Amino acid sequence: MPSKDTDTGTGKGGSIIVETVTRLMVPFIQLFALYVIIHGAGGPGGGFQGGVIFASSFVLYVIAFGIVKAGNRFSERANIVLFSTGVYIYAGVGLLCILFSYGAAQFLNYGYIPLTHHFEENRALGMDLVEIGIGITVMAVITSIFFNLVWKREEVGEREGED
Amino acid sequence: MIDWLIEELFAKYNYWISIVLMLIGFYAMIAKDNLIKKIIGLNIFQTAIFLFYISLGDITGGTEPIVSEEMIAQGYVYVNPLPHVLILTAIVVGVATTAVALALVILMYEEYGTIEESEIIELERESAGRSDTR
Amino acid sequence: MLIVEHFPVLVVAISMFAAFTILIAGWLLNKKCCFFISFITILVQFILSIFILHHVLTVGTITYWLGGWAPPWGIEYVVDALNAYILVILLFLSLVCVMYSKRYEEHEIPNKIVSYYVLYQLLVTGLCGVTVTGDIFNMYVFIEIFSLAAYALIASHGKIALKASLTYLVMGAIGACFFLLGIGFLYSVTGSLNMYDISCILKTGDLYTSRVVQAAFTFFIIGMGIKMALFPLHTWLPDAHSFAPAEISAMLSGIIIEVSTYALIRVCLSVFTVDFLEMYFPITTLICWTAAMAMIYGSVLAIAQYNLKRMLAYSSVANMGYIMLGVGLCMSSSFGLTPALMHILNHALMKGCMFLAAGAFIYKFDLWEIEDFRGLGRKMPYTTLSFILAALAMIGMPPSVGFVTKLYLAVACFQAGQFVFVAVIFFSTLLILFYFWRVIEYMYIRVEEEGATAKEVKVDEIPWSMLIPVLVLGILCFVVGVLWLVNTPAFPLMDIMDAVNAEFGLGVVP
Amino acid sequence: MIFELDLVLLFLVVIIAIVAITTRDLLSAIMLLCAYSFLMAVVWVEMHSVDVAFTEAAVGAGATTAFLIAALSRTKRWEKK
Repeated sequence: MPSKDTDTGTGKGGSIIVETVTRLMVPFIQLFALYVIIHGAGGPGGGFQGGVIFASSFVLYVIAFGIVKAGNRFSERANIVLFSTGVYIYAGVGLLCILFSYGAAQFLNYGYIPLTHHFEENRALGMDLVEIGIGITVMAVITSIFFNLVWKREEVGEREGED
Repeated sequence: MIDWLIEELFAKYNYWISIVLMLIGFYAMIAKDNLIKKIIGLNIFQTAIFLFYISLGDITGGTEPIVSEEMIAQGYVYVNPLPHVLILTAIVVGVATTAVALALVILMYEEYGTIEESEIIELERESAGRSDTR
Repeated sequence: MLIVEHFPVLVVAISMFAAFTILIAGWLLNKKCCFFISFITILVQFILSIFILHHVLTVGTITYWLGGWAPPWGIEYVVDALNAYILVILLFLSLVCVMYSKRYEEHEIPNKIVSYYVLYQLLVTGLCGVTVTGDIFNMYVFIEIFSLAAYALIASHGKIALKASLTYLVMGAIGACFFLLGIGFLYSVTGSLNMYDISCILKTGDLYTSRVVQAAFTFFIIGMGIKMALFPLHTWLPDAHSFAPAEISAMLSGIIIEVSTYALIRVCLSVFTVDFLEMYFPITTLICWTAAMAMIYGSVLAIAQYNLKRMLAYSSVANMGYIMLGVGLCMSSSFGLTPALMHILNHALMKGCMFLAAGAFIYKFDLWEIEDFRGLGRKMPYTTLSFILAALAMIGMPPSVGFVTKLYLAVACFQAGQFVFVAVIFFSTLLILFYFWRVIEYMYIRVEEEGATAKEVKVDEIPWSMLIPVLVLGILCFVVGVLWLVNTPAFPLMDIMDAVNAEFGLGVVP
Repeated sequence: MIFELDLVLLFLVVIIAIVAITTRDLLSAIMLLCAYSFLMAVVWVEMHSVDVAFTEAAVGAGATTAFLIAALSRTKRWEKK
């Protein structure tokens, strides 16, 4: 699938310092992204920012190792499944609220999902679920856009994401 | 006169700067020939509007809108968080627009071999002229 | 809570679900199923929208608090007669266009089908969202969603369409930013984003004379004017309409600019209310004159075009003039908004039919120029027949939809005492007759010049899945015209209009 | 907020914006846009909107710059005059 004659010129692989630092940094960036996603409800941050930070770790990987090597690790199909999953979580939680309350509650009224016994706690958990969904979608969409922009392939479908 | 200056120009300086940035972005979008420059202008234009919104929510002597009950009881004044939420959404929209625009620019470069708008119009006119004569 | 009251949000949510289901199904299972998922979803949405319309007319306005948060803090969906009417129109045209798109896109872009339907579904999501929402910022977000989908869809055939799409993108982004600025100005004086709440605060706070509110109003007009191709701001429209795929042209001309018009009407009448417009009466006069200029300008430039789709695009500029004339006259005649809303439906039918027919000519014989249409009337009898029906409707033959619009508009002009606009309508009708007659002439009359080939033409029609939408729209151009005039209980079109006018306090001659 | 800091930052932002749209090297224009976004993020922290600053730093300075450079790698670096 990866084309050898990319004109990005980054396929050569950089210096050993850059590669090693990238190897070290990527897990920490991803950990930070997860922190941002989970703490979105109570502080600055949230699904969108966390997703972007997560995606930026892939961008860093591409910069350090070149598009060809990164592209081999990047699965288009898995990405598509991921960003659909995110939307399913987000919209699905909303629809579950209607279902669980037999049509009494509104769309996205998280309090009615019987996760715990407290209405407010349900609401907080529902919000976290939605943040996770958004985070997954944004991560996949930004990665996908970046790969499609940087990588010349036979057919590039332009695709944009809104969460 | 001095009072007016202080009142209208100096005290509301972030609104003025937001307008200046808006005009810079607008100029780049309208007048620049290069398509990437147009997109940079678009980003500046959007950011200027965000600056306007954030200035609306800000108050002198306020704190971040992350406060606990005790802090409010102690008399902390926090800035209006609603514009922040709106701007988060607007930033999402902005980056999506940029991505679509860049995809279009890349495809146009592959089609015409240039990213200058005037050259593209020229090439288009030539091909249209050829189709008329057939 | 009644189950019908969930429908406004379901219309949007189902559509978004479907968009991503198409993506998964298309990449992992089979490309063929994309069309069916899209078609079934839009069909379900259409049925839901009819239920909504029925509920609104019989019971009353639906208000829906998203997430259970009460307005003005939460997002509120409000569906009244105006929304429901627009929603039904837009889903009907989307249904027709998606049906048409199956064969057309398989022919034109066989390897991008999945992306195409995902974007199409996102477009429908955005359009539905704009229509049902009662929150002004939410409206902005949905406007951007459908615009983004539209930019990508216009560019889907590549080549020259890319330039058109980028021009539209730059103009559209400026328009959306102006809309956002308008929201910011309103927010700075009212502190609210809910439309009903804003209008209450503006009224009780006596803020109509505030300069900030006036500036906000101007920004809304300019911003939405760009999106809806109001006359001096229409420059993106001809390219975008003529290079887009056929059904996207039909959607653009029939629905997308109409939904932007809806957004403008909603902001003008729901947020700023009639009182504001009465206070600044020159605004409506200005709108009327701009509309009149658009009618003349669009028609004159349409005459100058050789390319059929480009001609139809300029004709769209003229038709936006008709709609805006209806909006401008809404306060000074007993019809209120009726002519404008009437023409939104009528224009969707006529332009939808014509763009789909133009796409059929391209699909079958790759014909773009009007001069190449010689003898097409015999080769493709049904497609050309429906094209002619729509063209006659556009010219204004009774009892077609175009005739009804022109009748109501002319009477409204008489009531308002603006006789000059009657003359403008008459003159633009002559121009429309001129440029459609040219097409009809080439299709049916100027066959002989081809010589011997004319005798042995065989009927060579487009596939059924493309022909049915064209025929349905062509026939509806006349059926709906009759329905407007007789107003049967089964299709209470006039009742909807009365409900809309009653809601905004229009339709009473001052 | 600190008035002087705010004013200095905002003037810096305006200058960077002007330079970013006038320079002919597109790569430096993009890097200036990145700097512009970062300064904007600082301005917003200073205006107490931490959330927006966070997003701007991640999106404006991170994702948008990455996209622009990705696009530049497939097109031309120099603007013609």
